[in-house]
Amino acid sequence: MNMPKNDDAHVLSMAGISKSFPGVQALDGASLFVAPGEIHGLVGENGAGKSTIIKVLAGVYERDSGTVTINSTVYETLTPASVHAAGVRFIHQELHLVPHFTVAESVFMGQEITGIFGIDRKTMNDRAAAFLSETLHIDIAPNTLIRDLGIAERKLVQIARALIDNKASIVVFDEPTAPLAMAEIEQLFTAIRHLKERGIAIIYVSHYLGEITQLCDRVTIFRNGKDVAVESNIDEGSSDSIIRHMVGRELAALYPNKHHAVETPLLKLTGLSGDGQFSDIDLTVGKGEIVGLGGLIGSGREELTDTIYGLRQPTSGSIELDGRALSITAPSTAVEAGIVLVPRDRRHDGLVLDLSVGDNINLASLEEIANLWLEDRKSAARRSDELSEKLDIRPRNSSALTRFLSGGNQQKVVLARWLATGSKLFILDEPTVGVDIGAKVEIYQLIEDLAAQGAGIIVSSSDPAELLGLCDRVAVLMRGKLIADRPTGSLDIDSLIALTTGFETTGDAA
Amino acid sequence: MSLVSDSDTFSLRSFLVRYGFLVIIAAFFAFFSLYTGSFLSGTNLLNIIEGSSILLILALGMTLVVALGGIDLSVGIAFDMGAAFAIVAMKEYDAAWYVAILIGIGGGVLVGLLNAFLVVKLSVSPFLATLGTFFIGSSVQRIFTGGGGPISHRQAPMEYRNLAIGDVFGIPSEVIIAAVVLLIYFIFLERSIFGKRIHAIGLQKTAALVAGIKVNKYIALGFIIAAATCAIGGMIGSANLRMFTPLAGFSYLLDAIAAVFIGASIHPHGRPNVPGTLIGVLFLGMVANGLNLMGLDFNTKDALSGLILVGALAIAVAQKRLR
Amino acid sequence: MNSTIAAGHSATLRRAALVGYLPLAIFVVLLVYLSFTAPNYFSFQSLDLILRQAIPTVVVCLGLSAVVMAGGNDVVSGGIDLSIPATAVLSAAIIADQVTNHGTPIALALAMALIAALLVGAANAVLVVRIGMTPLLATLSSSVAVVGIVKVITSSRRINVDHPAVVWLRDGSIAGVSVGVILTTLIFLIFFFAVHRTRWGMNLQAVGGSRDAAEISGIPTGRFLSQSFVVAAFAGGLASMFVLARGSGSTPGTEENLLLEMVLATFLGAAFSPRRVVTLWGAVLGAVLVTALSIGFKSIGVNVFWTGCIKGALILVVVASASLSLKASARGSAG
Amino acid sequence: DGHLSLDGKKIGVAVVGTQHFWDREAFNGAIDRVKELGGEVVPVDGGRDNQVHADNHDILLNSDVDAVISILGDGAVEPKFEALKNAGIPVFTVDHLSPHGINNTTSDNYYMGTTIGRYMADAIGGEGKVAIFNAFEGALRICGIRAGLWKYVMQDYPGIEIMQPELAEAFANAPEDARKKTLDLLSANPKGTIDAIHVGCWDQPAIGIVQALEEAGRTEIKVTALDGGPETLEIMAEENSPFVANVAQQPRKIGSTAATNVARHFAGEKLLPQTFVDVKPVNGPEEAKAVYKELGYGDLN
Ligand SMILES: Nc1ncnc2c1ncn2[C@@H]1O[C@H](COP(=O)(O)OP(=O)(O)OP(=O)(O)O)[C@@H](O)[C@H]1O
Ligand SMILES: Nc1ncnc2c1ncn2[C@@H]1O[C@H](COP(=O)(O)OP(=O)(O)OP(=O)(O)O)[C@@H](O)[C@H]1O
Ligand SMILES: [Mg+2]
Ligand SMILES: [Mg+2]
Repeated sequence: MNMPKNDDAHVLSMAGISKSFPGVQALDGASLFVAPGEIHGLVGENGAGKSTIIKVLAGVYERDSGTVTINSTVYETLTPASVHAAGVRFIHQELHLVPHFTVAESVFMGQEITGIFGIDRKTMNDRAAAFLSETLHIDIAPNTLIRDLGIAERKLVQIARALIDNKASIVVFDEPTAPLAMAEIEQLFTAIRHLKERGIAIIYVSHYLGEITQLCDRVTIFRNGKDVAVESNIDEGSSDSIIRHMVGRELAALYPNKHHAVETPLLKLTGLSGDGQFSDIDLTVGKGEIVGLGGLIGSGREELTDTIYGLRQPTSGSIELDGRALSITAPSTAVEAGIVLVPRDRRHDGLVLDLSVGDNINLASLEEIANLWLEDRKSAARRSDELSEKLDIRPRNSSALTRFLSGGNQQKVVLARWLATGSKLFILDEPTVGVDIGAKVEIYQLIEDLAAQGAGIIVSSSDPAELLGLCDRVAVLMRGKLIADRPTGSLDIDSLIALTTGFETTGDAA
Repeated sequence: MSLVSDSDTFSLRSFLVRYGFLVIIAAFFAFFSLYTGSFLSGTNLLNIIEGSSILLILALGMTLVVALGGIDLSVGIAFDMGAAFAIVAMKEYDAAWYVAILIGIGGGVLVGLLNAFLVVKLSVSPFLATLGTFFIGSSVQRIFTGGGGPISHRQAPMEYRNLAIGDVFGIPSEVIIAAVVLLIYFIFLERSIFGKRIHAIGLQKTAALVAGIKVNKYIALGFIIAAATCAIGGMIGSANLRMFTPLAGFSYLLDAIAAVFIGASIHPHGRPNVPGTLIGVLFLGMVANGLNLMGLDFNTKDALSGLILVGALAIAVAQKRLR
Repeated sequence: MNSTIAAGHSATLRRAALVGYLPLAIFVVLLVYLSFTAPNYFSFQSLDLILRQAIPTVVVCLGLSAVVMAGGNDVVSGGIDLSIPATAVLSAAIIADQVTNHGTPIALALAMALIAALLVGAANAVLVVRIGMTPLLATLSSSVAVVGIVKVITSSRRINVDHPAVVWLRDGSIAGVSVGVILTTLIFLIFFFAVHRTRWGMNLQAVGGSRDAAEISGIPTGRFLSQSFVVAAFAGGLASMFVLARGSGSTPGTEENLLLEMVLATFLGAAFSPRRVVTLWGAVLGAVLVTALSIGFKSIGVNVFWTGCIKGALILVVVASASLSLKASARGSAG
Repeated sequence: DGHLSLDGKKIGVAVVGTQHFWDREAFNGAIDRVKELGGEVVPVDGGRDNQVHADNHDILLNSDVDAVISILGDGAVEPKFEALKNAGIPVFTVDHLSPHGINNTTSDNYYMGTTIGRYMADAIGGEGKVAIFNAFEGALRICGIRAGLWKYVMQDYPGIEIMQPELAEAFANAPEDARKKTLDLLSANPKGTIDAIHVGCWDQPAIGIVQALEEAGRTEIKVTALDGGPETLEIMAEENSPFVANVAQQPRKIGSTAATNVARHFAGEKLLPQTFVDVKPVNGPEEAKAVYKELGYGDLN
């Protein structure tokens, strides 16, 4: 579609790529051209084909047709090894690291340094530490075990591994910021800009348009397996036109109307503390109220929501729901009490990927589709079909394996599971990570509808815009303490970021 | 077990891909029938089915544990405990046969409880937990029998002996018991909502937990039910010979694992499943019987049966991959 | 980014570390107890005896460790090779049969035995990597087949071997240390260097630690997995010499006990290692400690019927404390 | 024997395994007798693994025992015996003749093999087809003697045909394993084509064989075996039992005799290379009852 004039101007040309899976045309003559030293954004709705074209490039999927040229060399077939040799590196969304390896061992994985006595750990340690501090501007002891690192640090180790041999000419980032908090994202961006300065081309896949406009030089937009537009001269104002190309229509307002009149309190946390990760949290959520939970990674946010849901045990304090004190020892007790969780890592914690969409939707309400403990397949299908209709889950096929759904649709499956259980309190942990803008609107509307029906909602998120746009109140955690609990009306993006990063310290914690 | 339906046009390859393992079974069946005169006789076929009953019962218990994502190396111990408790109850305490059966099941439950405690409470991996149980269980039997001698009870009540040697309308009671256990397991694991939860746990434990499933309860119950099932197998064995033979159950372990994995190999998604386990058990029983009838030297026979096991499994798995 | 770990975590971590020392502590306490009660337990001969008796287990453990490192720690879905002891017995049977019944020179017999072992390894590699069988199933069934083949070779009989080389391996000593112990130490060092000090070894561990991570680092995971099975079978082949020397010939059925000891020692070793993963030295330590305890219990006349019980309980305590400590430290650290 | 004593002596007792009645009885017999004579016992058990059994002798060597009683075992123990001998520790064997031992206490295996051969031949009238479970003939010397002499006797009966191939029983779960194999054997050989089944070296498999015969309604087939443990004597004593002949050993007495021999040795007596302990041929149910009582197993009404 967007045929370039001169292929030599590109480090990477993928032209007219098609790829189909049984029943799905994932790519339909899509093209992607990347110039040296540019940061090239790749955006599109869930299922638009972004991951597929990346996997074609990575040699994971074999393309049905199309040409691929890397550094002026035409590649008839791509294998992971040949792509690696060509200088293409991938920073996958998943943190593919060996938990019991050290940082240095991980950075040099596959390209270890050897001396006469075999593996030269000292040199590896020194060089890993130097690389991390000089190129990525972070100090991590090189003999720390990966499993003792935080997620952001692991991400940087992942990047260091891709770049340590200094042979990378193209680096592909697939939604790298999803697990990161604000300050960490800034740090990552700095690192990426340093790479650009060294002449490395970057492909950056993300659903966060704010990041795209902030970081990228050019953006290719995918829709339905085709590249529908390439935008250059990206600035703050490019969002609108990107969104228009992505969804192929004008989008309604991102966030639904909010501000709910709260009459009765639903959830009440008093002095809740958990094994060193957070302490003395007092928080209430009213019926029909949406409460945001902000804070950096490691602020105790994740541990707090996990504790309310029974995945962890509190060391002191109490949890009351509807005026009744609860002792929640496991998710099952939480669910019985009417508390449900949409976890952040949906592929690992949210869904059984090798069960069908229908099974995943019905998994928490099997009694409803049972006839004397036996599964009533008709009513199971009816129930899951209804819900996937309601949430517009695609493909509309309840017997499809959940593994083959795109991220946004997988998230809707998790939501669908809890929607019809009549739960009182919904804890949504990063509900729109990896979800495209169209689906985001739908998910926000669903959340709004739930609140309107009287459910209490906690939205734990690292996206300040989401917290402000969606919630009635925002509670902010820092180093395990609740440092603020304010109505969103009294906050704007800057002040919220200042709060979460600790630049504003206030005394108004409850 | 939902087989994805392909095109309607017949092709040999797709036929083999889908039914490859059944083709192997048919081929062996035909071979044994032609090669040995007595294989195809009614009594011999009944022999195979009857001879496979105990293994089937143990393999079903194993199927449950494997479906939950674990493995149980102590099925033999539960088998032994079932036999020991029932025989001792009758011989030493004059328990009625039905009380003895309950006590035997209780013996199995003890083994399951220990496994459940180790796996759920102490977070030991099922492989190592049940290996530990195996060591302890073997040792306990030797202590109790002063070294491992059998406890014979020739005067066992006829009702108890009928667990093994009775029949209903000519169908051996072993076969009937195994069929009932099979049916219960099929409904439980493949048709009930418990089975749904069990498979979810086996596939992705944390996701099942977050979905509000009482994962620990199911895992614990899985080990207990599996062990109780194995104890039934042990009682049939002891009814047959009217004695408890210590450490007898161990000899079923490898076959039980093999049967479960053969069954998983022929499942579209590679899951352990009840019909697959049945096919695996019958395959193993048929091969053992056929080789015995062929009149081979016993060393050759053992080598052949090992090679057949490897070959058949390889084909079963390869066929699934071609799908 | 630097330190988001709140102060309270360290208490949990410290507790985790303490629980983590429990496995080793239990063994140390038992050994100290034994050295006070068992006659001559704390002596050079005794140490030599322990090492000598541990040899076959140690060598097969080296092989199993390599497979677990390449395939991952999960016994059911990850790497395991249950056919190593059977392979060792196969190789021992070949050597015994060739030397005693056919007068083959021992070097040639050993070569034949090693080739046979490598063939078993290659078969396992094909079954697992090409065909896609789970290692547990593949090696379980191949070990059944290998044991069957041993029966054909030996007609299920014991074959005595009194070749001087075998006797030397059994009884010889250099500077007071048994030849077998010295050779095994050498084999261990070679394995250790290959697995822990070479690029090949690091990549092997990477494959087992995270198949995906290895793949995207350009490591050919299938090849490493295959190689691990061949290496394991080779270890089995090497172990055959010691099996043969120890038994002064090949005895049918030796594989069963060796299998249990191998699995026990290797996974016990993981409980000793600070990273809680299978390592070569951990496996060797496991094998030696288990043998030391067995010998200790036997020499103080512990009721023989109880030893299985004690062994079982010990494994469970050790493994449970290791996994509880790992769980606690996972909870204690950030992320 | 009142003058014999093992006071202050530490005696190692090694047994290859204890699952089998015979092994266990011999082991316990030796231990009890050593204690009775005032000695201290270091018992070790090979868990039915010949290799572990052999290795256990190293441990005994290392624990300063004064003498070793070693029960069963294969060629792997010979170098261990030699090492013990070289260290000045006398070795007394049970059912295992060794050049390095002082004395071997055993049943007369030659007599057992010929006796059971004659009894079986008589039971089927001197002609017919006979199947034999014979897994251990090549593996254990005593089994070689027993099965070899049984076959030697068979040569006198041209009308008796030994069916080929020979069957192999398993050691573990022997009765159940033999039951299945017998059922398969009966499938392959219809009524009238098989007259007896013999177990070459012991009698645990016979329990399963008898069961299979009863299940298949083929009790016209005669069963014979060796050892005469209480379970099998009990089966033989039953009415119309197909299990017709056996030769009972006295394993407990064998074990205690070995221990007594140790004391004799320390008392300066000269021992013959082998001490034979009586066996009790058992022919038919009445003799089974009598021997059961005589060996102190109880009363079979
Ligand atoms: N292996 C596969 N088998 C079947 N269908 C697949 C497979 N991989 C992708 N698809 C389908 O191909 C289409 C394109 O998916 P792709 O993952 O490329 O989208 P995406 O743009 O990355 O979406 P997201 O934003 O959710 O990550 C989707 O409909 C998806 O369900
Ligand atoms: N090995 C695979 N086999 C089949 N389908 C796959 C496979 N891997 C991924 N898919 C499908 O491809 C699509 C994209 O997968 P991928 O793992 O790239 O997720 P993603 O695009 O990063 O998702 P998210 O939007 O949640 O970030 C999904 O529909 C997924 O189900
Ligand atoms: Mg994607
Ligand atoms: Mg993605």
